[in-house]
Amino acid sequence: MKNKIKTVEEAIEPIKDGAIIMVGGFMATGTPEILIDALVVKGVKNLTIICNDGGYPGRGVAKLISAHQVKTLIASHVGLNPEVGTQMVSGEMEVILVPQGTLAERIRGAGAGLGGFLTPTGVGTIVAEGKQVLTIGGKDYLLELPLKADFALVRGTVTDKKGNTCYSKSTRNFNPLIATAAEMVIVATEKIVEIGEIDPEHVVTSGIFVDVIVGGEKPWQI
Amino acid sequence: MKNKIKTVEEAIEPIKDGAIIMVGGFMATGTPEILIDALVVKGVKNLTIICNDGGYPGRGVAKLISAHQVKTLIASHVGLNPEVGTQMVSGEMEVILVPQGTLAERIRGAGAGLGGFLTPTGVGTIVAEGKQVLTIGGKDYLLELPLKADFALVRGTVTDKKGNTCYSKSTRNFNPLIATAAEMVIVATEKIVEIGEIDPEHVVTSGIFVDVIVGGEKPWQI
Amino acid sequence: MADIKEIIARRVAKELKDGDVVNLGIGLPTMVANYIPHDYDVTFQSENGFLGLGTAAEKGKEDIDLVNAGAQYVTVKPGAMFFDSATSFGIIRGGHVDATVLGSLQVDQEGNLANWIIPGVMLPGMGGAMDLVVGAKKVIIAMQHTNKGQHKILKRCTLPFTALKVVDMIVTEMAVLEVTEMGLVLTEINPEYTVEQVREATEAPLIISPHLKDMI
Amino acid sequence: MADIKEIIARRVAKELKDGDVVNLGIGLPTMVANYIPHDYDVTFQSENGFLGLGTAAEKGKEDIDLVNAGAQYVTVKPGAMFFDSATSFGIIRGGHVDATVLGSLQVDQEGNLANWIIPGVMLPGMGGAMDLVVGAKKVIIAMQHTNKGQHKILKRCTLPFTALKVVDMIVTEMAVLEVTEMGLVLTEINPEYTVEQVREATEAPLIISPHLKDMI
Repeated sequence: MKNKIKTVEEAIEPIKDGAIIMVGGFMATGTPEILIDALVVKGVKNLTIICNDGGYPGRGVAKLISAHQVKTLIASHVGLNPEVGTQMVSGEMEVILVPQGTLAERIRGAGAGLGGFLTPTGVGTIVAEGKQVLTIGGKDYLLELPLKADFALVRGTVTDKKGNTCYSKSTRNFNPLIATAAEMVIVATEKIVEIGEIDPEHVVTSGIFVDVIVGGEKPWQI
Repeated sequence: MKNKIKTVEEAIEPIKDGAIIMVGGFMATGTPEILIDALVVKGVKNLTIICNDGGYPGRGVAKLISAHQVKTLIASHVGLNPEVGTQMVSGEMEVILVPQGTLAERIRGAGAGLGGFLTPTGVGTIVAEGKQVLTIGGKDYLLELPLKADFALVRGTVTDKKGNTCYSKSTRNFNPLIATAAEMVIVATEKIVEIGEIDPEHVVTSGIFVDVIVGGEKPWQI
Repeated sequence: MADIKEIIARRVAKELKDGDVVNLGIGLPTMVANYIPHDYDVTFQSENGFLGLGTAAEKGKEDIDLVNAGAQYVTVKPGAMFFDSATSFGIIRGGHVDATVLGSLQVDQEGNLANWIIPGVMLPGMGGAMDLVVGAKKVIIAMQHTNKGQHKILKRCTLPFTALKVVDMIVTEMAVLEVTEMGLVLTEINPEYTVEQVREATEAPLIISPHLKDMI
Repeated sequence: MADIKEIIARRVAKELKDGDVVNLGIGLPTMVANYIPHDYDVTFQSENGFLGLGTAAEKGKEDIDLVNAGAQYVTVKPGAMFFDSATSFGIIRGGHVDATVLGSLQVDQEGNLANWIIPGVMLPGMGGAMDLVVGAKKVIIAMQHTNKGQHKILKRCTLPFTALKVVDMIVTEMAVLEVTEMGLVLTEINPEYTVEQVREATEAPLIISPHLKDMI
């Protein structure tokens, strides 16, 4: 069996300038900080980051934004990171805002091989601009398209050597979704265990989605 | 707190002639047999049954079909129940065949408030007849619509008094999906436990979806 | 006069029923949880991924992996469930949330809502708000009646919409307004104000309910 | 001559690579699992809801809750995972299955597949087949070359389609055919047959690969 366990540096080696990267986490809870830190050190530029939000200063994807590595941010909320506003106004970074449920479903849809889906969310708002509206049973829906990435940076809590992963509490959020929707999936996890140690009923992300496992992800310190 | 636990007879009391009923199970593995048996005894007629398959003689929804209670069957596979073919040919029962992945996704879509989704499955086949084809990125997709029901008959393995439910192994199949897509959800379960006994990380169907809990569901005997 | 926020939160709490599934927005709406009768079983949904949201975590006993949608450390009640964001918004969009309580910048007489952007000034993003208001069975706006005297309850929202025709009820420190086909109906009034004062604080025309009562 | 089914299953097994995720159809395709090198890590998906399908359950040790998509009692390997049917077909439709192996009634030179219905005769339903063949990265048809002499590999399928242009490879007891833009290419032949015999057993025209080799 192929060994999926790598060092942080080996794991992010394929990530180059201009990469499209999905990052797990909700206000940085569930973001794989060791992978973000390594990307800051590596200094890759012009990244497209797809994440629920813009993090907040010093945590999560905010670190990449502060280091001016992000060209485009696709997120549902950026209000807790003032740097996002600054770079938007200066024109340095493009921000594409997507309703949170639509963002989650677009990522799931990409992973599940769908060509799109119809959602009532955003009808009659700025979000609908440029999108096809379909009327089903007298109700209007927006056609939203799937969203894929080159890389997914996932934060796991327990991961076996196949990559089967469980998440602790509210760290789950977008992690299981992005793991299905990227060409290469890197899981930074707190604990690596042997195959068979995780109950098959409790696995949340199957190892078939996971290309690379990195140990040493730590709980954030309050 | 409202007591959701009822007897089988109380549970199925609201199910009347003509009801649209989703039933969990895959070739009857994961079908709540005690609820099916009670419906046979009650003798309700002209049912629309939505289930992965037609079961096989003596098990699952096949019992309702054999008792001539089903007007319409929506399923992905009926090959293991010869009675389905007989009733189709005689015109007694209408059978609507849906690809298994599309059936699952239509039920999930109904539960998740989507107006529909685009799938590559069925393009260029009989399944596409009468359906809208949308081309996204040069690829054709069928627009498939959500599927709802009046009742969902779910088979649980462990259920707490709120209705939070876990499933054993391959009994899971359509059960968590139908629990989100029906007006009234009845869970027949093997074991009822106190609230808090199921780890919140391991709940598969939230109690918010469950209206009625029935104990006494038993493993099938080989 | 009692604290404005408390008045609003107390009144909103009365809209929730035993057995309800409820999503409370950040800020004032979060306070609603404090005023629900203790014998009620209300399940709170946190859109970042769980049902069964409990109280805030005690200082020093925070679980780093457990935050609410406002990134505050919280607890869960027995019978909770964790899930991913697609499942979370399936619950929301699918109509499985009985009520959602949110603040707002503007609401209008058609029940249109504008609460996510002030062009050129504030662009935090819509987060989960657009999904919550189209998905929840009942949408309750909990907010101060005016922004320092400036109207927030309008004939027509001037800020970009969050969603159209979604608001069911507006609860402020002055009054309770219900959104109907006919327009906004004043159903309850804080006895510290007159109907005329409420009218002046509201740009949209008000229909006075024949059953107008005190907001308690 | 070795058992026909064994010849086919052995040859199909050689198409699978270490690390692959594979879905095997009911019947002959299930036998493929028996011929995979023991040092290979191949994960089998069972579309009724799990990854990590193992061998058939021993008589008397069946777990009533654990069946494969053919309703046979089976086991799972260490590192397995259970899930619901929407997740299962998300994996399938989403291109996360490297190869699917199915039987068929008919295949044609364009890679069109007809394997789910004979109008007026057999209408079992498509089950998961339509999703599997549009979703899997590689679609391998494992079947006898003819139906008692009647052509199954055709210029154009006459039965209703399962899906269009999805088949990558056809493995029979006589030959291995690859579906290309140019048509069907005969790449391997069972040394017990001649090219002429394969041509006769095939309605569609065959391109003979310049690298034609024995099917071992």
